[in-house]
Amino acid sequence: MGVTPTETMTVAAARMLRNGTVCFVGIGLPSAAANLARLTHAPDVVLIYESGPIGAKPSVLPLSIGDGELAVTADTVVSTPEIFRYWLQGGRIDVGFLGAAQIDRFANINTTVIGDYDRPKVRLPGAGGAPEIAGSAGEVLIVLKHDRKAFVDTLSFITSVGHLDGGDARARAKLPGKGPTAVITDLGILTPDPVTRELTLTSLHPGATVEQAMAATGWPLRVAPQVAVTPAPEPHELEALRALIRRTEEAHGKAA
Amino acid sequence: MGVTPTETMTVAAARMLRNGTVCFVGIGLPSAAANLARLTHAPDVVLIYESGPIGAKPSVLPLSIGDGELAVTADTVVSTPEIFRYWLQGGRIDVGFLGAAQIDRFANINTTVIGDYDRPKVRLPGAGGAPEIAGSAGEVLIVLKHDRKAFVDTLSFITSVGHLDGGDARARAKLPGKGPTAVITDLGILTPDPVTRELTLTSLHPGATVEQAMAATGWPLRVAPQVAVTPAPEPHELEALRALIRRTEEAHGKAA
Amino acid sequence: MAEIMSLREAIGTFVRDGDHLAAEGFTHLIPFAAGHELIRQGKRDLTVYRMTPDIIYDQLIGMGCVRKMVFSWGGNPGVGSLHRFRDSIERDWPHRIEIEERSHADMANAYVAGASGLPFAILRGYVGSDLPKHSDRIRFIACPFTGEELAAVPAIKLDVAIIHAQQADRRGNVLLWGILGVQKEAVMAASRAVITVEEIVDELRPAPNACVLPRWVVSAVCHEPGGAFPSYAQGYYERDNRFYLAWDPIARTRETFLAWMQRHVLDTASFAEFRRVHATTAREAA
Amino acid sequence: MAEIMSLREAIGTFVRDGDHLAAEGFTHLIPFAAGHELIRQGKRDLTVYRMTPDIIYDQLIGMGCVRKMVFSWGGNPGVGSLHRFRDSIERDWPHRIEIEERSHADMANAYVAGASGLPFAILRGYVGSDLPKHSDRIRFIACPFTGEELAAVPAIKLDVAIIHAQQADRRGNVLLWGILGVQKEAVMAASRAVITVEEIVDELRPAPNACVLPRWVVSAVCHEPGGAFPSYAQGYYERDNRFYLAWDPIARTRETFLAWMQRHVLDTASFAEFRRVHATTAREAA
Repeated sequence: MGVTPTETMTVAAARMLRNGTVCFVGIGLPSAAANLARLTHAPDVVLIYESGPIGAKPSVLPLSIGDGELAVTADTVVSTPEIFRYWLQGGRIDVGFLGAAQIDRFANINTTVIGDYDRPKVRLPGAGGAPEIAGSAGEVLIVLKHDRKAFVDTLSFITSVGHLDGGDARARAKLPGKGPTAVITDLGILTPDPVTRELTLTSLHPGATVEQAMAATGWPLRVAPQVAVTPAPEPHELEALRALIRRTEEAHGKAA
Repeated sequence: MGVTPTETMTVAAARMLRNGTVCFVGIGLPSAAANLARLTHAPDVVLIYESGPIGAKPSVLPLSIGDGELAVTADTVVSTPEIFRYWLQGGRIDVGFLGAAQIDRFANINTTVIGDYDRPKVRLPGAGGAPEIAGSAGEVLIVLKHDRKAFVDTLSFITSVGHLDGGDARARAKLPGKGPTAVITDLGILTPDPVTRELTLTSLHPGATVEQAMAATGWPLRVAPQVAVTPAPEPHELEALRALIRRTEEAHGKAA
Repeated sequence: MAEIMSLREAIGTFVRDGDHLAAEGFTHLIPFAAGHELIRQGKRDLTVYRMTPDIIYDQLIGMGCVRKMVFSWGGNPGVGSLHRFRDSIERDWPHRIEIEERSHADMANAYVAGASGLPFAILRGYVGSDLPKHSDRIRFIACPFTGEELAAVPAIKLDVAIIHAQQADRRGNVLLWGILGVQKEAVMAASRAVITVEEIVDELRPAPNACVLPRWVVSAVCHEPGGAFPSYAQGYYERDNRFYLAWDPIARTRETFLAWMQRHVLDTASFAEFRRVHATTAREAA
Repeated sequence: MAEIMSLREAIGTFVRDGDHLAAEGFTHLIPFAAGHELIRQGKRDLTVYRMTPDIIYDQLIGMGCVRKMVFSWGGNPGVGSLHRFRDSIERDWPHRIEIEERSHADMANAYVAGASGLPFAILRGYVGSDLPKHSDRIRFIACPFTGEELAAVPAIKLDVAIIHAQQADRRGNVLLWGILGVQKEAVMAASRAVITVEEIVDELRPAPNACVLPRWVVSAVCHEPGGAFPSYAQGYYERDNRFYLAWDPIARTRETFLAWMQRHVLDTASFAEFRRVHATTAREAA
């Protein structure tokens, strides 16, 4: 069975988490990647969900941010205000792991509306925990599929802050965290330029091309002089991921 | 066995609590009175201690504000910040039941210093929960022994607010609660005048005289035109109080 | 002081048209039974609060109960959009609800401020976000000690909070555990509280430091076993993920939505009856 | 990340002269063993925080460890004054400590603000009290929405928090229950946390929503059974009220105090040894 781009993306994202990292996990792709990390190279990664579980160790992926599986496998469950106050704002989170509907070249995130705010073309779910995760987590990883609908030149709405308009804008805004340090897609990995903070293609997944990545990006994508090739998923990583997805589908039904 | 003034005071204070009242209880005399109320006419009085117990039902009086007996008999135990935030400041307390080292004619309380703040003659324990109990509880009851050291013309220090300088001063200061509605001593009961808010002797315990009360008060004590006589402790009240004290002494040793 | 009564009576007594209302729940313990009863009783002009409005809020919006919604994330968790919410915002059906949009951290802090009797909350948030541009209720103030600028948001103060919990005792004391979300804060921020429970027991046996809501902060306790369906109640039943998936096509069109609501909610007298009808229609659909 | 080590090593490693330190406890779980170790190691110039400083703080003050104390109620609970505290304030012995005096509500909120990474807290408090006249750290600010004046106080930010808990597991995760006071907030407001525990177990079995401090917010876990003596540890032992009563005459004079400290703390190498010596001297005194 061939490796799908989504699998490569998930494995690449999982690898970004070091063992022992305290990670504030968004639902969906981030949750899949964070749990894969926990089940492979980072058994002591600490997963915190905004619904309250601290140190969740789900054996199947949650379909929602507050699944019972998160509560019963956690070290403890605190209230949602405590999560945002003592743990996130309190500076205890190493990595915020987010998805996004859209991002721009400075990794600012839109999850609010497409089109005019008061009369939107598409009404998205909204901010959730992301604005403060993006501000206060030590650093932020973003995982989303690479296409022109998602990678846009100008966001209709900035829900959650990335690097603002680049350079030292974050530091000037006195944001506590470092902001996005990588965007992992199904084509490759983008990292902010150390000076301009513009997202730069620094790694391509096996089989993907620079042209594909540029075509899937709604602005002229910067490409690093030396683009690495993401090491292909190892058999044990794939096995762990597929077993996780299989368990999840058995528990929730196909659409999870 | 004769009734002691302290017993009469405790019984009189206990009677002030209606069944079902939610009472924020200070340690010492207030705690004795509040628990006597619970063990006699007010079985559903709710006792809250600043250490965290909500609905404590101790069978012996606590020696400290955080005795284990309070925790194991409570409906639940919350953190101390929650007590002050959600329960007291949140407006859930009907009656704050306080002791005092000193009070003045407007029932302002001193528990901080006697003499100069920076070079005190006597350093008292300090504010504890009282300033905000005095401000935010629906009303305040104060229980303390009646003597000239305690009932002083001018306080060295106002720790916790009573009726300030009287009249509508509390309302003008926008304090949420009604403030002290009674001061129960071992001689009688003082209540604030409805207009001036100056403490007025409105009830004398059996055997006590107006002259005694005036002599024990450090300002010219106002006396109501008709001073009631506090109904003497009923046998069942005395029995409950003495049993409570006996159980407490057995548990803690004499000095409790 | 809590009275144990039917859900119909509780909603009739304690929820009024125009109320500021939160039916809170963070995936866990979502008060679906109470939400249906609001719809059955035709409550109107509600200002509804919720961090994570989901299907039950979609139903309230689609049935015209809502004037305004204050929220931070509106979706069908793990599935997609709230179609009735979008239809209201995007195409004014059945009317355009007003929205006040916040972040989770903001709402969580605003509930805490409401529970704490404070008029506002402070948080380090919103920097770089466009959300403050669309609200005059997100302001910035300076720390009086350090000068640091912080976001200030008004407290959430509710007329009525509605939650679902696992247990109450016969006097109306309530116990919940597992994922607690902001339910305690919502109850403490409200003048009235209606709580549906899985079970009424002779005696609660809370663990030390458990989340107990004493009966004197509760207005009504209603015995509604399964009342959080299709969400879950830890220790009682699991989330029915199929329901969330099945809701998507139902809510997509006005016609399928209205037909479903008529058959399942308006034509049923109780949540128990809804569950029976739903069991039948779900079998037919399968 | 928590390491399990001896109390001597933990205090040596994680407490520095001049630190801002809280050894918190609200009657329950007061970290006496750790307090003695601070004295044995001769820590100096500490700014100590505690809502309810009691005997162990009296000992720290009398032994000259304290530069400044931030507190809201200082006494020997159920007994009377802290004589060493009063001797310092009233008669400059062994030196005059600086004090910053607050109310419980203030300190509780200030700990919460510290735990929450905020520079200050707001509360409705202090109106009519003289306390704000003696502090430039109690200020008043206006609500940006209602104009209401509220007290603002700086957050408590600690270099090190010291608490006692019932249990830790072998990886250093900590569990406590019963009266929690502000212990969790103190740990979360601190850069470092030293936690003594009654017991180290293979596996914690916390109730849902129990107070657990994960090992990655803890610096050191020290196995000190009885380490809260003479206070209590729910589920392990009761408060020794006789000790609190007996302390009063000991602390009344400088001579009896110094002799007691020499014999019981400076001349003992550990809390276990202190307990043995104390058992003997208490028997002699009786």
